[in-house]
Amino acid sequence: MFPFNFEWIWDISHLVFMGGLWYALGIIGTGMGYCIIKTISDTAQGKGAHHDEHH
Amino acid sequence: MSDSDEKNGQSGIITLFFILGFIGSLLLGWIIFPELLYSKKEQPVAFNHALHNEEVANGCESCHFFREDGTFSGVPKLAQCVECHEEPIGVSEAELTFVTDYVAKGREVPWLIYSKQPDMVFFSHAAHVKMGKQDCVTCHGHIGESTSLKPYEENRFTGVSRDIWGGNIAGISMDSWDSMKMSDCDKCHKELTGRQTSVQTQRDACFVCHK
Amino acid sequence: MKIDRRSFLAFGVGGAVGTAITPLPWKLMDDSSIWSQNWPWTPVPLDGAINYQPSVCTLCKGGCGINVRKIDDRPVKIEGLKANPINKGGICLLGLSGLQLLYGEDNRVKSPLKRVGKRGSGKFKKISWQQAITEMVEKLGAIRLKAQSHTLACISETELGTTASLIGRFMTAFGSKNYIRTPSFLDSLEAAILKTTGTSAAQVAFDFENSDYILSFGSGLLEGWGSPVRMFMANSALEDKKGTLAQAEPRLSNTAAKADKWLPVNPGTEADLAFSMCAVIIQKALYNTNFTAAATGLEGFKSFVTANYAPEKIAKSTGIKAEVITRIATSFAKAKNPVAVCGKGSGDTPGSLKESLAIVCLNALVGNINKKGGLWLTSEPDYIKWPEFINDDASTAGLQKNRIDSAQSGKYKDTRFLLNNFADAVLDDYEYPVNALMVYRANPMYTMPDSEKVKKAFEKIPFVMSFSSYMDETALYSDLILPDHVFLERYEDIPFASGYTKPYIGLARPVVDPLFDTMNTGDVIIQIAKRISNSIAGAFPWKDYETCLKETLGSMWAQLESQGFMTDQSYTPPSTVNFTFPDKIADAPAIEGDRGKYLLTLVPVDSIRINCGYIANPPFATKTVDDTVLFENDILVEINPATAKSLGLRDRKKAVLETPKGKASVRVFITDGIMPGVVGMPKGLGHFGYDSYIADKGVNVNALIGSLEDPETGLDAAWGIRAKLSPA
Amino acid sequence: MKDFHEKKYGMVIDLDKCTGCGSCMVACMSENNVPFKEDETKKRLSITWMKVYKFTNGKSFPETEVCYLPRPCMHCEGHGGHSPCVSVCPATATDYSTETGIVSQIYTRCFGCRYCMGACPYHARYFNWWDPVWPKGMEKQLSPNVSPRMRGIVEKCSFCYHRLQLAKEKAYSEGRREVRENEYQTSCTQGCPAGAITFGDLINPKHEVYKLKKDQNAFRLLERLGTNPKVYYISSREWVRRAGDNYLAHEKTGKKQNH
Amino acid sequence: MDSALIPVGVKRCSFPKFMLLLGAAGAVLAWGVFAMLLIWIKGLNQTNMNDYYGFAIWIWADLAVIAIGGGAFFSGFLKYIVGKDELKNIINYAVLLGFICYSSALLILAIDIGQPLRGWFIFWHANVHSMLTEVAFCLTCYFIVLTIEYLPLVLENRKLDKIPFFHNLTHNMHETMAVFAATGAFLSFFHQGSLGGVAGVLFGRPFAFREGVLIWPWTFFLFTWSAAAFGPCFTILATKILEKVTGKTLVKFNVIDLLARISGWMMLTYMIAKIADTAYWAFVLAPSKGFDVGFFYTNNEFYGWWILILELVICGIVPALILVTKKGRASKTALTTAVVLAVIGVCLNRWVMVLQVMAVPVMSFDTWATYCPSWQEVATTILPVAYAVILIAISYRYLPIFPQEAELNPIAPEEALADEQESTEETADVAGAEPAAQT
Repeated sequence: MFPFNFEWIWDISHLVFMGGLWYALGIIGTGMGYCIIKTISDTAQGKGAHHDEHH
Repeated sequence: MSDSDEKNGQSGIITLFFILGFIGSLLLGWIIFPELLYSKKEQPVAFNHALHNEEVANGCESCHFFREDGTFSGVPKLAQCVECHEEPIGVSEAELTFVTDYVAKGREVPWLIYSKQPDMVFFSHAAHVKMGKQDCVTCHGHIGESTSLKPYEENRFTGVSRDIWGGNIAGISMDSWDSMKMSDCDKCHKELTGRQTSVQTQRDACFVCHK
Repeated sequence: MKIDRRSFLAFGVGGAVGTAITPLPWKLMDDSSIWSQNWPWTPVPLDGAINYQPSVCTLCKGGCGINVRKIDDRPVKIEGLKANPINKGGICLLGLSGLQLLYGEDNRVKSPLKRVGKRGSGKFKKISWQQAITEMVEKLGAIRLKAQSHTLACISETELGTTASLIGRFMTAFGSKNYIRTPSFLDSLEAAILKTTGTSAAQVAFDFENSDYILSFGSGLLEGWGSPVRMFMANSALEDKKGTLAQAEPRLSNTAAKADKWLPVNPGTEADLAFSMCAVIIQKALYNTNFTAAATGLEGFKSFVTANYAPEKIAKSTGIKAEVITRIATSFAKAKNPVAVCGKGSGDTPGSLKESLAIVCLNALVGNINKKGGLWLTSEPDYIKWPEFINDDASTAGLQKNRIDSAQSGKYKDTRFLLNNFADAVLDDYEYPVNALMVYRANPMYTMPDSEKVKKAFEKIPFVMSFSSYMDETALYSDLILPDHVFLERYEDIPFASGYTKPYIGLARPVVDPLFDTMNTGDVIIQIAKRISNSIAGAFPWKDYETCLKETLGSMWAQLESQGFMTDQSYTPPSTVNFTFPDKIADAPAIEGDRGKYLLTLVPVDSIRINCGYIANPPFATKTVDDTVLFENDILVEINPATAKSLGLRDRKKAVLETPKGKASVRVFITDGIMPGVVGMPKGLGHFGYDSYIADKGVNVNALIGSLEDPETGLDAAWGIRAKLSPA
Repeated sequence: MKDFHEKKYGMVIDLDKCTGCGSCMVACMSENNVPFKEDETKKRLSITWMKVYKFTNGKSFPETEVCYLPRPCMHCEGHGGHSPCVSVCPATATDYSTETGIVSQIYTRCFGCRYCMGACPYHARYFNWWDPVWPKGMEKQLSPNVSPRMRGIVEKCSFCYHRLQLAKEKAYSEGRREVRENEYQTSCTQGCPAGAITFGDLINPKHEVYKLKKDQNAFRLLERLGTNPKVYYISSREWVRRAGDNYLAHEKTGKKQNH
Repeated sequence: MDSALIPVGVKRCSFPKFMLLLGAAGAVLAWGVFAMLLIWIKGLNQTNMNDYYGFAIWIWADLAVIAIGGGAFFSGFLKYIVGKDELKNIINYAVLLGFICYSSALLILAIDIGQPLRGWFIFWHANVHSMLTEVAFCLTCYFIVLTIEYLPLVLENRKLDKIPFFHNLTHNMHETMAVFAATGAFLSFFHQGSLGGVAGVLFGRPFAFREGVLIWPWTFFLFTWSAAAFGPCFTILATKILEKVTGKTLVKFNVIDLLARISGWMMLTYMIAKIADTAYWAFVLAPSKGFDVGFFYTNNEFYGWWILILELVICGIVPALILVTKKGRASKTALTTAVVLAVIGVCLNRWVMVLQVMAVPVMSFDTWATYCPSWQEVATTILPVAYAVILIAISYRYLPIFPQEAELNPIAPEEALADEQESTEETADVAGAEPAAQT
């Protein structure tokens, strides 16, 4: 699954397949990373801490 | 204490604990774990490779020879040792142990083999030494020049000699003999043979080294 | 400052983050997979130097050369020996499984055993060889003291070779004539040859390698008949030269399947079919005039067969159309080197004299006796030349008595062994009781027909000794077991290869040190002989078996030791034969059982994949057995779809098989490869000795069949029995 | 077109000679440390790398004829080494070698998903449903040249590849690169008492199999599927050759598809 | 006693009653876990699979749950990409079902392999040409996506939502959800397809083999399509079941109607494609390998023409036609019948593409293979059902799965009050314990 793996070949199949995979994982990772970082910063700014029960 | 002080103090403690956990786990993983993972055993008889190497005519092959059918004999059997050691040579303690415990009783010495590969591996010494003209040192290191045998370490889970994974727990090897995993074999095979007989991996085919 | 659960949480998170960047989780994950690749309970074979040692296989009468591959001192594989003239490197599956018979600890008798429980209970106690031999000496000595030497009997698979000869010599020196060899088709052929040529003790062989037309009357040429590997090779040679194989047999055996023509003949009418072919050959004057001119009695034979066996006449009873009989007989006679052969299945039942005579006559008519590609009369090897010895009074007295099995005297004076009479003789106290029995290389409790009767006979014999290496059925019923080495652990001369034309001696050699506390039976005999009485001891001047063997083989030893066999490939038999055609032939006894009550005929089915001899089928061989033969622990019997329909039986379903001898639970396998009205039952299953890999699989066909005395030879003429089959 | 194999080991089995004796099966089992159980009658749970099939011409008594057909792994080439099984293995545990044409199975790599078994139309692949257990004493028979398999993985005929490994060792130690025809023979070939099996390099004109595969009665199993197997059969009987593949009622035996 | 955790404005059954349900499902779950442990410890000999049936009920269950779990990706796709906003009222439940289906599928795979400890080889030593590799990768990735989609739902629990970090996280994740949903749809397209490819690429198996484009056989596309078409039916069916159990209407009819209509049209188009595929296979592909299509449906104990008719007509065209008609959707009975048939239909398709593939002999002298699962296989296959019941029960009780529930099932003021009071008391308790958190 990584270029340093025994089975890895620099060929079209690997590039397409693993490319697609890492692309998707990249989006998911970036998305989650963004959410978490933003949340940390939001929380640090005190957002949501004293929010109204009936928002 | 104000709210914010308390809060800061509280977060300080949390940070401290985080760091404690972090460092603790690093110590555990990098230092304690490798110690626990491997068992250590001394060889049954103290053996001096350097000394023997001086005495024999044909270098390593004097004792670690090729059989007629091309297979490799590996660690010598007692019968080979007895050719010279029928009677004790010299007065060393190891020599006495060897002769009385093994030669006299006709018991094979249960040598612990550092370079023993797991059963699924087929390694052809003929291919590497006779055809490939590789030196023993390339894979076995300078054991032939050693004056004593290091303790044999074995992975408690897998039963495989530590020398296969290599001494470095992270799997990093500096010299060609530091470790002998599939990736190590493959590295050399790729560089030296360049063969791409495996349809799936475009390397040497699986059955070259596996059985 | 307060340490609360959030601190611990932080500690945990820190630990987790830290751990992730140490080798710990990753190495453990990797190691757990490597652990699964090297599970400690999956054996790892020890490596070592590969070396080969040639020897001879003695698991059947084939006499094949084997080459045992060893890793250091450990045999790991048996292969065929290329140099051996009989099997030329080929090997059968039994030979290939041979190591299982060496290593299978739960099957081996690992030390001398003395029975402590009831017979058959399997309760034995371990004793030393010293004790075992003393026990035997005492028992046998007591018999001699009571002047009952003749009440000792011995059953063995062979009378040839040094070990068997030592036992035979011991019997004579002891004072008993009761050395009984287990039967084979050669016994009956021998009688037929004696009757037609006057030659006694001739070994009959068939020159299949050079034949271009093989006409077989139920012989399982590819089912283990003769020397099996040789037969496979002969069949391939026949295939190569586009020769013909015709097989007369009620079911489509492997032999019939490979035959160019399968003649599904009604069981028990094979001899009629053969005589009918004789009639055709005579009628069409296709016989070899050179041969018949030199022979006598053709006219009488001619009128006998034409009167009784015209194809039209026997077509109905045999189930073979007259024109088919005529066609096969014609092509047989017209072939260059035709040979007819008998000996049903794997050839371990003698069959009727009528049948043997019929095929001898067929061969005679085409003039191929002692000719290339024909039937050969060879002689037994005679290298065993031991000094005469003097019997004492006890022995002499014992040797005055007739044999317990009625052979070699009276009505059956020309028959050498009649094991089929043994059980009756024991049970009916024929002339005298049997007080002691030795069993060597035989398993009569399993291989003899009518198992129930044999068991009763065994129960009546006060002292039974077995030399078996395995805990077989006979060993289970013995009082004393003196285990022999298995074939890979001992020397043994093998002076025969069943049905083989050339003189041949093979030498089985120890390829491995005995694994257990066993002893070569030759040595046991020598040791006992030396202790029972001086006169017996005098007959055994050798220190031990090996000395005896070396002395016996003399100048041949060196070659046998280096090569594993000796042979004379240039041998040809004498070309002239004084042949007399018979002018009347006694009818063979009819198949046992009431035709009204038992609507079907049960025939045993021999298969190369199931050894039915004295050694049980090892696990590898059993693994190859189809699920149409054995399923779980049920045996399957073959029946034709028509039979199944008439009896309302369904494929693979359970049924009850009943014969005059017994009843068994079976499953049925419906196949077009068997005649209607016939039930085929696999032979070689249903052991109750041995371990769980061998025992309790199916039913022993011998428990359901009986033996029938041939009116002229006294040999067992039976092949099958009447039976009925009903849904369970 | 030049073949992309260096060697292309294959087998020709003469069904006219095969007597169905089963020696090849045992020769294989005893050579390759194949395990066995007390009950081996459930054939679909019974590991037989080499299996002798028995089938009839479907006619009723007495026109019935029987054929025995030994079936090792066919070592399919498929297209360019993508045999039915090799291409589906998710963990690269089975592979195709252009050096030998052999389809390898690495037991320690296999994790037992059994996809390859589903892919193989010949049922040449077997799963270790149980831990291999040898009856007391019998593990001494195990050969060190073949690794015993553990529970939970797939195994199959390897064309006795270990014999080539040993033959190569011998050749190398004698300074040869080439292994002679008789130096590398499978256990079943060697054991067959009828001499029905011939083994060798299918693309080497000097090898026996090269000639035999061109026999007019030679055929392969399921050629129409495009599996491109390396085991050839010879039978002089038309119905046997027809049984080697699937045909529509009107089709003539031997009709090949374009693949 | 757990009312502080129950969402505001909705009514839930009493806690003991809830525990009774959990207990019953838990017992079944325990049975499944026992069987699972047996299989892990003793090996796959605990099953009735054999060398002819290497793929059996588990692989079918895997394919089936993923097909019916397809409702998650397709409704996500419809809501976030196509913009069918009404579906927000059912998407939570679809995600929950998807999460359950996919986690079950992964668990079954972990049970199904002979060497679970080496299961990770499928990633590490991946053979990119194998459909199973594609399945494993996409399945795992999409499971991560589903977890991400399910997470905010969990965090919306009344209690958890009070923690600022979680509250913010939920908010932020909702905002980025379209990205995740899109990625999920992309991944789903491939893994649904590759599951179809699993059988379709088997060129040694003429019953399964289909030609196609590039490395993908037609079954690849048919599987994706059928999962998109039939998956929502399962979402509807599961909703109907939950409504039946709770005795409440949880989703407005227009939402169901929309989903059913889309599903119906997907099914109809799918059926056309499937029939075309079947016809091409039956008349061209299989005969080219020497097989008369009748061979696949005759001469054996189980697989007859009925299975083809059942799959294509009764459980394919019939539900599709019901769902595309307004009348059909409007009738409660017809709608329910249609979704039930559809779910059976897609499961049957997966059955055929796994079990019948294994059953059909290929060598002319081979025989049909039959197989009946062992109790261990059945137990481990039922395990996910028990697990689903538990997870749905817990999620429904404590999470705001159905946004329209409160509106559709208004609770009487006093009840609401009582509920409110109870929860306030609980809150006070908590506050008492942790004053710092309240200030």
